[in-house]
Formats: sequence, structure tokens, C-alpha cells
Amino acid sequence: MSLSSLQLCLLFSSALFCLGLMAALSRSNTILVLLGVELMLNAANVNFIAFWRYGPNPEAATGVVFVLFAIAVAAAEAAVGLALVIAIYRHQKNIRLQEATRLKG
Amino acid sequence: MMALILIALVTLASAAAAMLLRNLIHSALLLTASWAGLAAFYLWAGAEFVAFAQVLVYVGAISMVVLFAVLLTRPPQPMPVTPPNTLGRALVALITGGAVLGVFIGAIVSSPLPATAAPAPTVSVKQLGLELAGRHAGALLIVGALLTVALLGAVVLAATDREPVGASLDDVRGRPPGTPLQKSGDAP
Amino acid sequence: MSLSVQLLWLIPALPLLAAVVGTLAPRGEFKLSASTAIAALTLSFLLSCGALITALADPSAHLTSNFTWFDLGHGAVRLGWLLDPLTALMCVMVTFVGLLIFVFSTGYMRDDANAKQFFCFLSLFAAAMLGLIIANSLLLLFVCWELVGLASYLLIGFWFHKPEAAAAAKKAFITTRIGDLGLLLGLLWLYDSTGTLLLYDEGQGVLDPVVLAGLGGSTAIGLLIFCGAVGKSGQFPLHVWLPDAMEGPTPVSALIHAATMVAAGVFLMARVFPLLTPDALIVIAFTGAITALLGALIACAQSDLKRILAFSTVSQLGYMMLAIGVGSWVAAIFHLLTHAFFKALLFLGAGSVIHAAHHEQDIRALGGLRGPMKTTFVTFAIGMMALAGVPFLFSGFWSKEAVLHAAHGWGFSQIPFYAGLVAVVLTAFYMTRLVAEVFFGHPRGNGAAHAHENTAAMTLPLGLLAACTILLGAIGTPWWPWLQRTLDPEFLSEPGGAGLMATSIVLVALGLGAGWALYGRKLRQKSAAADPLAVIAPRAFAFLAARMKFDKLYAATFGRLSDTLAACADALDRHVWDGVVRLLARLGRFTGLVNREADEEGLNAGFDATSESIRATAKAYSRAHTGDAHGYLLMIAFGFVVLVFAVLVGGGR
Amino acid sequence: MKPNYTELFAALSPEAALIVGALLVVVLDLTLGRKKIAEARWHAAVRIALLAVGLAGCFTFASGRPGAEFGGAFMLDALAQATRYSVLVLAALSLALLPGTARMRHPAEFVAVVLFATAGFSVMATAQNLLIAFLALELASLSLYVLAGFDKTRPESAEAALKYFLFGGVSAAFLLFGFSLLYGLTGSIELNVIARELGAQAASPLLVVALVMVLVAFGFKAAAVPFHLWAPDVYQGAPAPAAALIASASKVAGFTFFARLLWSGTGASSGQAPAWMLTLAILAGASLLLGNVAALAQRNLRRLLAYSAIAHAGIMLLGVMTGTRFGPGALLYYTFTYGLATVGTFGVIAIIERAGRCQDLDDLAGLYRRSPLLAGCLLMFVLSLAGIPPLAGFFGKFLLFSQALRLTGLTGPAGWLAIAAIALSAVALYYYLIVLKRAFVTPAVAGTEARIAVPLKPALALLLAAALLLALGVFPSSALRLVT
Repeated sequence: MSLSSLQLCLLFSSALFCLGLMAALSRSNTILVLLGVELMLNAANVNFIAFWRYGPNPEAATGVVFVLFAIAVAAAEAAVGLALVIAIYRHQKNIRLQEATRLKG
Repeated sequence: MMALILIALVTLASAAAAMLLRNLIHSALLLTASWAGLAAFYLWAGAEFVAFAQVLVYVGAISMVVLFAVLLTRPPQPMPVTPPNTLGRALVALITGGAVLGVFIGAIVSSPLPATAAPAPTVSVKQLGLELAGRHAGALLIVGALLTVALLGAVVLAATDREPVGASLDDVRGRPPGTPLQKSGDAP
Repeated sequence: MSLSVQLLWLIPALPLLAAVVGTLAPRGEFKLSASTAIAALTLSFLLSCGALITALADPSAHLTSNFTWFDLGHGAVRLGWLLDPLTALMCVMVTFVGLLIFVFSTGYMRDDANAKQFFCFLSLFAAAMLGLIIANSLLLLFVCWELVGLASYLLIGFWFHKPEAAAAAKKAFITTRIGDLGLLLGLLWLYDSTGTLLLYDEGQGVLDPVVLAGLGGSTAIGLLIFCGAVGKSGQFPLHVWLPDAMEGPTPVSALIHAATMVAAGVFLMARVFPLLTPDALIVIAFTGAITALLGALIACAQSDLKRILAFSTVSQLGYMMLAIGVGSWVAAIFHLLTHAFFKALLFLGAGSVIHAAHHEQDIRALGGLRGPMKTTFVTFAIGMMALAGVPFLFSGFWSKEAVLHAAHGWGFSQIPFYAGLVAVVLTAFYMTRLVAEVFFGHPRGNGAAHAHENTAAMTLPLGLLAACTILLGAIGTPWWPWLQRTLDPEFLSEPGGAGLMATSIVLVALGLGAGWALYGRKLRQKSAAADPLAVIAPRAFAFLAARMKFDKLYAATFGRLSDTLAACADALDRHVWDGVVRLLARLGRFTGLVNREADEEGLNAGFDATSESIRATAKAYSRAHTGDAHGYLLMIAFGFVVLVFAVLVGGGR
Repeated sequence: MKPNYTELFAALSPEAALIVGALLVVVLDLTLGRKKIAEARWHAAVRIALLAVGLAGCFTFASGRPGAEFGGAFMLDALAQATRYSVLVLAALSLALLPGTARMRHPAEFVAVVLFATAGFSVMATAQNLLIAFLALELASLSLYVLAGFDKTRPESAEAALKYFLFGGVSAAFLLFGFSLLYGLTGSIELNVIARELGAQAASPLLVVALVMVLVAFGFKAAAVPFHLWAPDVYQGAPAPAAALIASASKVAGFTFFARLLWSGTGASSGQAPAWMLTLAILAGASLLLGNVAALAQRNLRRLLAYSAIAHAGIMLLGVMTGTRFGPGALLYYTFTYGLATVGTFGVIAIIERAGRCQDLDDLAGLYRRSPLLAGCLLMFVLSLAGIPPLAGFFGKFLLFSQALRLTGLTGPAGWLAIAAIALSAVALYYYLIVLKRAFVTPAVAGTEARIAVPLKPALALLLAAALLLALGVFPSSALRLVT
């Protein structure tokens, strides 16, 4: 069977999403976990652009606008996230996620 | 079509490598490459302005912030090598990620989608500007508030409180960079 | 002086106000709190009398005053008050008995540091109980029902520093909640099928004939509502909480666990009597008969003064349910009213003894109180004779006669009737035992030796209650069944009960004689001496004394089952991720237990064991929550995949 | 299309008031407050913030014109307005608890971020397209992450914020991905267009994936099992005033937000309802079960509250299911009264914490002696959470359960869930009584018998919350009328 370009784009974004997810699930360095989340957000952006590109009314540019806003949100998330990493580092003297287990039970 | 496949492969490969490497700096650099790949994808799809924004924000700003964060959070002594449970966790992550990917692939392949290869649409910067100030003006206002709170929050969270009570935002202004605050402000 | 139905809400509102005033009063303001409570209840009593006058003007009418509580858009929820002879009589009884108990409490609780709160709780209880009685909406009734439960919890656990009191309060609360669950489900079902919870509403209420005729499947509804009554009125198999509830102060036992609250279940069943189908009535009748017999049997072998009275309450409540089941709710209410007076009298008498004997409650360690406590002795004896059913002079005789008469006339089966007859003998027997042990002979303990009569605040209520105990029988005799006709204008008095009456007189005499033969002729010398009954039939006595060994039987049956299940769950737990499986296994056991409520032996210890095993499950889950954020994120992805498959497989469309 | 900015401002005026208030708080603190002591700065910041919230309330009242605004980006219907009021009331209560309870640094920044979060909640209530929805959610979420990590003296606070952030970030990614798929399948981001388009096309696996991805984010926001894992940690680690906001206003806004997405975007008209109904039923059942059972084992008061919140989320999900037929009134009533009780409980915790610590259940011991006011308020809040009659918690449960039973009868899935919820509320009562027992019966631990002084503003806030719970319980129609 043959895949259309749109399906190819979607497969690309899915793969990117899952890569990000796997990074978030496995890496012990909190910064890399954070970057995994960033990759997941990026994957959604790929979807928006692909759907805009092959969608019914590209002249409305909705997908493009959405991606612009999503990039801004992702940047804001990165800023807050990295600040939190620094805050954790201050108490823990390292940033290994699996050691942040004061709260449990 | 070939261009798309090539871009996708390069992006995915560099992202995967970034997630596998042990050296953080190398990871960060490879991620930058993968973000650049995404920008290439946007260019390919005809969204030039998005590609521009992607390069500006990710390649220009966020990667720098990440580098700073990496340098700031170096452990005082070298980290002990591979904690015992890392392998198990990686395996679980691989299985779960694979399951999610399987769900996606199954859904994409089995769902009817428009299969047209229409000519790439273009959107001019002026048109985008009109859209932003027109239909999406509300969103623009909200994103302004969002970036403000991110700035404010990042400053407060990352600042080190050494001063006695009574100190505030102004006291941390003069500290060396490394906090992501200034960078996030110019993101959009 | 009559009270219109629109002002009926004043009756519960006044005690509620007193409770609020009492709460706001500064600590240690015992006098203020007590006098407000008594004043409020006195007013309520007068108002209740007014309401009774109104109701008697036309006994067959159901006066209502309904109002809309809120509008749902697709139907309004309405509440209201209801005034008919049943309501009015119950109000008069509760306020009058309550008032006497309040007065008694001023003497009994005088030295307690928290007496102020005690009166708040008592007022709250009275308000809730009165609200329950006047409610014309099952929803309002349920709300008050729960409040009564809450007040009872607070009062049983009033001496919370005693671990038994705290445990008893918890047990009472949880046990009755199980019944309440059934009640709530019944109400929901009823609402589902009729769209209203008003009792009478100009032809649209659930008890109005039009709606009743259109109601299908009401056996289940009736039985679910009965579940609530089983819990609250201490019927088998949920009777286990009532004897333990005696850990509360004695006036509480008198007010709540003898006279009023426990009667709420009987009242509820009488109230919704038209809803009950013949099938449901059969269940009710047999439950009542079993309870009557069981309570009386166990009471014979108890040695704690209050516990004997508690089991006798269980037994008498069984009589009332029996009467409802055989179709004579009028007899049930008659017995409820007389029982309220003489049981309150007995409990207050017991309180008087306990207070005088420095909190000695063991009948083996009392004795010889006839001399120093004359008033208490005489009044207690009157109560005892009423309970035992000594003929003609005492109200208990007439009401019990009415119940037995109704049971005799029941077409379905005579078994409940015979159970009732056996319980008559037993009642006379254990009450004789009680009086002989406590008041005759000579003191066998320190407390009893130094006992002397209490103050007037305590003896006056005793006297009043004793007078009522004697007089009240007059309103329901077969020759002049005023009460029956008032409650139910279609009541027909059937003559020809003379043979039955003679039988029961003989049975009472038998019980009294046996009791006196065993306990009265040769009085106990030492508190450690064996019980005569234990000498005759040691094993049976021990069995009864251990309250039929519910706990032991539980350990042998359910305990083993539980161990097996727990072992299985543990084994699974080792191989399957986290505590999910254990959770399900434990939960399955929990539902299994709840479903098998009928298994009496599982019940008593069952609550503790079940709640313990749930808690163990929770602890296992808690340990699985390791705090590692990777696991949290994993759960997102995992949940996502599972949900997608659930929707695709479950065919959400 | 010529944009009508007057309309835009009319729609967003309450949020504008909040954000201007936030900026004002920061600026004034930087210029005038530098030399003042911390206590005075807290008071000043809270005063300005309360003013801004009050102003926002007035603007909400003034903008009460039902219907879509600004090209369909915002929906100002009764649900949105009622949610805005609820959020503002809850935020005002959380703010009023601050002076004299919080011992964190940077008062102005804390208060400003609370105001930003409130603005986010308020936009969430009105969002009518996916873009506004996503941005509003992120605005609120980012503010809450910051608030959770605000107490820098305690490592628990940072850890709670990080966990909250990571969980929220991943679920935001799921949400965005789901939105992108919805956009792709329908070609629009307007909710009503999406509903129309979905109604016209057959179901596809991709649509199921998109819906479930949105529901994952819903599960996170609502703290429904299995997306609940963050809640106990965050409730435990975050500063008490932040936890109060996370547990109350955030929940009200989140439920309105997702209910609107589901009802108008993929509701009955689109024919997609059964898919998400099934998912919600699974989430609701799991939450009810796990929340109530796990709460029994908790020795930490805040974790206990978190598990009770999870159980309550199960009931609220039931309300989302019934809302398709009976309207949003019951759901909103439930979330709001739940929010009131939770704000109050965390307020009590915050005030106790001022005098010592308040983490474990045992820290409540002797509260009745230490402060009758706090103990009395706690009694009201906990009893309302438990659903004891005259209080609003009972009425909300009653309303939701009766609707659930009417939806499918006793034997349908909603009916079963309602029965399970009723049965489990008996279990719930047990752990709520444990809390009360500590406060009223157990004597204080030696060394902590000192009386607790309650500052005026927090005391008033607690009393107001308790009074509202009682009033709403006795006169529920007055609140329900706002929504219908």
C-alpha cells in the first residue's frame, strides 16, 4: 500500500511524539525529560502545519497561527521548567529525577 | 515527497541520538539540529514565517537557555555511573512508547484522510499579521499575559534568596545570566 | 388551643434554637444551656399538645403544608410538614419523655465537665427527631434521619476518653449507615418511579391512592426502606450496635436507645405502611419475630444492668416490627408509645441506681437496694411489670396484647405468633431476675453498700413516668380502643380475644414464677457466686452470655475465608504490577460480605475485619506510590493506550 | 473581516482588570513597598488584589450579554458567567487567606501570579475555540506551577512544582496533539464548526485517538485515576494557599472548560458522545474506588485531602456525563461548593501552619482547644465534603446522583456509578470522621497546646466560606438559577 504525503507527515509527527515520550519516561536528567516534553509539543506543531498544508482551506492560515502561539507557549514552558530544574538543584545538589522522592506514599 | 522523507529522517535521527547520548552538551547540540530539521520541514510545507520563528525561538533562544541550565546544574562531583535501575526503566519506556506509536500508526493508516497532493499554499507575513491582529487578537492578548507570568515565575523560582527578608525582584536583577528569564521574554 | 399545620415547624425549631444558644454559650455555662434546652422543649411540648388538638378534630385527615425548596428546571423538589394523629401523638410522646429525661439529666450530669455540650447534643437530637416526625417529604425525613444518627454518634461517644465508648459510637454509626444506604437507594428508586418524595400532596404524593396504584415493583422499594428501619431500630441482623451503645451516659440510653431514636424505624414503617406489599410484610414480620426472640434469649444471660435493658429493647422493637409485618401498624404504634414510657422509666431507674451506686453496673455486685432507694425501687418495679406484661394494671400488657392479637390473626403463618409467646415468658423471666438481683438480698459491693436515694430532679421524672406507665394502658383496651380508632378510623375492634389473653396471662405468670424460683427464693450471697441458670444449663448460659458467640463463629468461617483470599491476593500481588489486583480481590470480599448481611455470625466482628482489610489494601497502594516522577509519566502513556483500546473494543458508538 | 475591538474588550474586561491589578501589585511593591516590613507588604498586595477581583466581578456583571463574542472566540453564556463568578469568589477567598498565614518571600509576586492564574481560569470559562482554550489552560497551568514551587525554603515545594510541571507538560502535549488531530479532521478550530463537521463524518480510529488525548488532559486537570498521581504530591508539597487555589478554582475552571469542549465540540449533535461517555465512565469509576480506598491509609492530612479530591473528581465526572441532558447546573454547583469547602480546609491548614506545622493528621490534635473558631470552620468544611445534610455538599451529591439515575435508570452505567458513589461515601465518611476526631477529641501533643491566633482577614474568609456552604445548602435554588 502507498502512503499519501499527509499520512507520511503524520507518521513523522507520531514518531517524534513517541521519541519525546520515551525520553521523558527514561532519562534521569531532568533537563532531558523537559526537552522530551518539548519534542512532544513540537510534534503537535508538525501536525498543525501538515493539516494546514493539505487541509480544505489553507487560506485561513489557522494552522500556522496556532503553531506560532504554540511555539510561544512552548518557550514559556521551557523557561518555567528550567527555573524549576534550578530550584530542584538548589535543594538536591543534582537534577536526577528519580531522586526527587520526598513526596510519596 | 523525497525531501519530506529526508527531512523527517534527519530530524528523527538527531532527536533519537540526542535522547540516547550520555553527554548532556552533545544532547543539547543534537537537539538543536533536530529543531533546525523541523524548521526545514516548515519551509518545505510553505510556512516560512513559522520556520523563521522556530529558528529564532528554539535554535536561538531555548537551546541557549538549555545550555546555561546544563552548566548551572553541574553536580559538584562527577555523577556515579549508571544507576542499576536505568536499564529496566529504559525498557519499560521503550515498550510504552512503542505501544503509543503503534496506536498512532494503526489509527493513521486505517483512517480515511484527504490524499491530495495539492500545490503548497503560501501565506504572506502581512496576511499572518492581519490574522493575528484580527481574528486572533484575543489569543494575542492572552499569550502576552502568559509570557509575562512565565517571566515573573521564572525569575522568582530561579532566584537565590540570600538577602534578608524584604528583598524582592529588584534584588535579583543584577545577578549573572543563566536564568532563562531574559531569554523567554523575546520569544514570540 | 390548637396549632395550625403551617406552624408545625416551630416544634423542631425551638430545640434547634436551644442547641445553637447552648453552643454559643461560654464554656461551663451549664445552667444556661440546660435551662434553655428545658424551656425550649417545654414550649415544644405545649405546641405538640396544640397540634394534637388540631389533629383530633378530624383524625382521618392528613393536613399538609408544602413548599418548593428549589426548582430543577425539569421539576421542582418540594418539602413540607404533615399533621395527622400519628405525627401529633409521636410529637407529644417525644417532647414529654424528652422533657423528663432532660430534667433527669440536670441531676445526672451535674458533675460532668462537659455538661454544657451534653445539653446541646440532646437539644440537637430532639430537634432532629421532631423534624423526622413532622416531615411530609421522605427527603426531609432522610435528612433528619441522618442528623439523628449524627447526634446519636456524638452522644454515645460523649465519654470519648473511654475507648469502649469511642468504639461503640463508631460501630453504631457504621452499622446504621449500612441500613441508611438501603433507605437512600429505596428513596432514589421511589423518586425514579414516581417523580416525587412528598408523602401527601393533594393526590400527588407517594402515599396518595392514585400514585400508589400506579407504582410497580414496590416490594423492592418497601424492602429497601425497611433496610433503613432495620439499622436504626436495631433489628436482626443489624442489632449489634444497640447493646454497645450503652456506653453513653444513661439519660442518653433512655432517650435515644430506648424511647425515641430506635423507634424511628418503627415510625417510618408505620408512616410508609401503604407502600408495603404483602411480600414485603412477610419479610418484616419474620425479621421482627426473630429479633424479639433473639433479644429476649440473650437478655436472660447478661449481667450488666444496662445491657439487659438494651437487649430487652431489641426484643420489644422486634415486637413492634412483628406487628407492622402482620399488618397492624396501629398495634405497633401503641406498643411504641407505651414502651417509650416504661422503657424510659426503666432506664432512668437504672440510671438512678448507677448514679447512687457510684457507677456500678454489674447486677451481681449490686443488691439490697430496696431499702435505701424506695422511690427508685417502686417506680422500677412498675416499669418492670409493664415490660413483663403483668395484666390489667399496666400499659405494657395492653399493647403487647394488641400485638399478639394481631399476630394471631395473621393468615400467612403462626410462627411469629408463637415466637412472640415464647418471648413473653422470657421477658417476664429476665425482668424478675433483674429486679431480684438488684433490689433484694443484701449489698454485695462497695457501691451498693453506700447507695442512697437521689435528689428530686431524678426521682420526680421517675414518678411521673411511672404514673404514665400505668395510665397509658387505658387508651387502647379492647373495650375502648380510642388510640386505635384515632390512628386508623377504619379500625375494627374484634372481640373474642379472651382466650388469647388468658393464655398470655398464664405465660407471664410462668415467667415470673420461674424467675422468682431461680433467683428470688435463694438470694445471691456473693457477687462471685455462679448464676443459678448457669448451674442448670452451663453451656447454654455461656453461649447466651457471649451473645451467641457471633465473634467466635465469625473467626471460624469468615476469618479463614479471608485468610485464603488474602494469601491469594498476596501471591498475585507478587507477580502483578502494584496493588491493583489486591484491591480488586479485597473489594470483592467486601461486597461479598455486604451481600451476605444475613449471615449473622459474620456481622459483629465483620465490620472491624472488613474495614481493617480495606485499610490494608489502601496501605499496599500507598506503598506502591513511590514518588518517582517517571512512573507518573508512564501512567499517562499507559492510561492513554488502555483508554484507546477500551473505546475501540467497547464500541463507544 | 474587520475586527471589533470594543466587543473584544467587553468580552475580556474582567481578565483585563485582573491582569492590570497584577501588574499594579508588582509595580507598587517595587516602588513603594521596598522599605516596608513583609507583613505590611502582604496586606497591601492582598488589598489591591482583592480590589482587582472585585472589579473583575463588576465587569463580569456588566458583560453579562449571552452569546458568542468576537467572531465566536468567546462564549459568554450563563455557564461562563457563573463559572467566572465562582472562580472569582474562590480566588478572593484564597487571597484573603494570605496575610498573616504565608511566610514566603516575594509577597507581591505571589499575589500577582495568583491574579494571573485567576485570569487564566476566567478565560478558560469562556473559551469557544481550541486556540483560546489551549492558551487559557496554559496561562492558568503555568501560574499554578509557579505557585506550587513558591516556597523556596522547603525542598518539598520545589519537588511538588516539578512533578506538577512534568505531569502537566506531558498532558499539555497530549492535549495539543489531540487538538491538532481535531483540527485536521474537521478543518476548523471553532467548537461549533467542529461539532458540525464531526456530525457529518463517520467515526475513525484517528478521531478516537484525538478524543482520548483530550481526555487525558482532562484527567490530569481533574485528577482522575489513572492521571491522578500528581495530586497527592502537589497537595502535600505546595504552600497551603497555592494548594487551596489548585484544589478549588482550578478545578471549577477545568471542569467547565472540558465539559464545554465535550458538550459543544463533540456533544450529542456530533454523534461522538458515546465514545467519550465510556471513557469518562471508566475514569469516574476508577477515581471513586481508588480515591476513597486510598484515603483510608493516609496519615498525612494533605494527602488525605488529595485522595478525597480524587474521589470527588469521580463524582464530578459523573456530572459531566449527565450534563449533556440536564444542563451544567448540577456540575457547576458541585464543583463550586466543593471548591468552597476545599479552600476553607486549606485555609485552616494554612493558619495552623503559621503556628507550627500542619502535615500529619496528628498535627490537628487538640485543635478544638487551641482555636474553637478554626475547629468549628473545619467541622463545616469537612462535613460538607462528606455530604452531611444541611450543607451544600450533600445537596450537590443529591442533585448529581438523582440526575445520574434519571439518565439511564438504576441499571445503566451512570446508575451503577451513582450507586457505587453512594456506597463509597460511607467509606468516605469514615476518613472524614477521622479528621474531625483528631480536631475535636484527641488532646493536643505536649508542647503544642498554645492557642492559635487567627488574623482578621483569614478569619473573615473562613467564616464567609462556611456561611456560603450553609446558605447554598439551604437555598440551592438561588445558586442554580444563575446557571439556568
